Amino acid sequence: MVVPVIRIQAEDFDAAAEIARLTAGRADVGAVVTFTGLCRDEGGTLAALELEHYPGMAEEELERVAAEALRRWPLTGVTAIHRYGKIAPGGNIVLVVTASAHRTAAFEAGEFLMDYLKTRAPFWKKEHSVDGTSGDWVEAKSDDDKAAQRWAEPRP
Amino acid sequence: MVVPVIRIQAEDFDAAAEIARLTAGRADVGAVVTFTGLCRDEGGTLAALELEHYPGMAEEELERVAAEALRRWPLTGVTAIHRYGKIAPGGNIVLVVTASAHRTAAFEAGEFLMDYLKTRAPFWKKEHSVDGTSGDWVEAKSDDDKAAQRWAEPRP
Amino acid sequence: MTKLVYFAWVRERIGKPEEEVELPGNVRTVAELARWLAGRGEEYAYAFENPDVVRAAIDKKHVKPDAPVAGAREIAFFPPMTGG
Amino acid sequence: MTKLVYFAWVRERIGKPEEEVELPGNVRTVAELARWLAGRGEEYAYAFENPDVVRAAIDKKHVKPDAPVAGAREIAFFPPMTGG
Repeated sequence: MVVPVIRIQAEDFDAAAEIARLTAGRADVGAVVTFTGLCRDEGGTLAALELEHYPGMAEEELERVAAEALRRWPLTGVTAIHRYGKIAPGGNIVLVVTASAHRTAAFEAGEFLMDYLKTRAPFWKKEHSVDGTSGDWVEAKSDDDKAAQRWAEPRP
Repeated sequence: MVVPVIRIQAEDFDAAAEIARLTAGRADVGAVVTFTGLCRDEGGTLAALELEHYPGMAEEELERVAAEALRRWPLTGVTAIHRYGKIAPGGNIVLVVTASAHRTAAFEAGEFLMDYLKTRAPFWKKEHSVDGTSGDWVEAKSDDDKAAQRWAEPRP
Repeated sequence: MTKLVYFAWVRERIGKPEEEVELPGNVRTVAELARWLAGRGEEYAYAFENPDVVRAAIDKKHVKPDAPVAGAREIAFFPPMTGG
Repeated sequence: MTKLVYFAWVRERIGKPEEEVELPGNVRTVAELARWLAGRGEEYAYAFENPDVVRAAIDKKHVKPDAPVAGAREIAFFPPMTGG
């Protein structure tokens, strides 16, 4: 049975350590996909993103998303780590790692996790500008909803 | 201009170092996808894979595949590293890293690179069995051809 | 008493992260709760000025506007999520 | 003289990784070259027993069976690739 690794944390994460966690001491993993989401500076205007989250629900929602990925793809491991608090441009925000015997499952599950996480995990981003003003809350993108919707039908 | 990082090497690679190479000191990268292909033990029967390659052409072909990915997606960086020689179960074989402002480009380009690399990069795997026999050459999968064919039409 | 929690600009507009309320008997669904809250003052009216945009969760699970609030321990209101 | 290079089981069957050959004038394409090689001995016949399976590259670029060999410096024959 695969137990997802789910963490909500202020600290940074290390993609290599998380890959190692899913592969060390075993030889049935043929493919590992990582997705790292980083804070962009939006052409130099952004000083930091502030990530607010719903404690408790954030973990639960990532658990649900990971469980759904395990139900849909033959994964040997799945990891989802999301940071909260103030994150400067260039800093890490989110890490998803999927491991499987085969590459298609690892890729598809990684995309699924990110699409679902974007529209379901209770996190909100506030922009702090370089001019010192505390800017607006980032608006949800309809593209993200569309991306999530393509997984609405169960896949083989 | 993005210069792809292409390496054909016997030594192992470090995914975290390659992620850092595409992200360090810049704040325009929003998404990094890595794919790591590993040697499986095939249920305990495999002692090692031996990777043969066509020196010179292997680099050139990875350069061509990376250039094609850069043409199709707005990437800020692309890396392809393929090992050769004897690789034990659990060991790394191939690493692809794609970086972009947006996650869809990073994911799609990563899948594209792996699909193309599988069917175009001149590498061949020979199986060495645990019973000491030097086994067969791995046969190409028609699934891999199909996976590569889905990129035949230019994508936006 | 039911615990209400608010996040992001819903929290900022209402001016507090959480509160305990006694739900009136005629508030049966999440949508009715949002409407009732909107009538409690201008900060609430502001938070729910576009009720279709505000999302809700009951006991840390996403729910639709027609979800019943009966038995809920904690009801959350927040904007569409922008994590990841 | 043209350099021929072989990989994987094509190399193993022919028994050498490379050789220099003088191409006859009637060998114009990669497919004709494969057919000509297959007639050079049983190790070559074995390597090219199923010519549709063997892939080719000229000067380190993939080519189709109908690619002309004129001007080629290095022609490679190998099985379908299994890297990645």
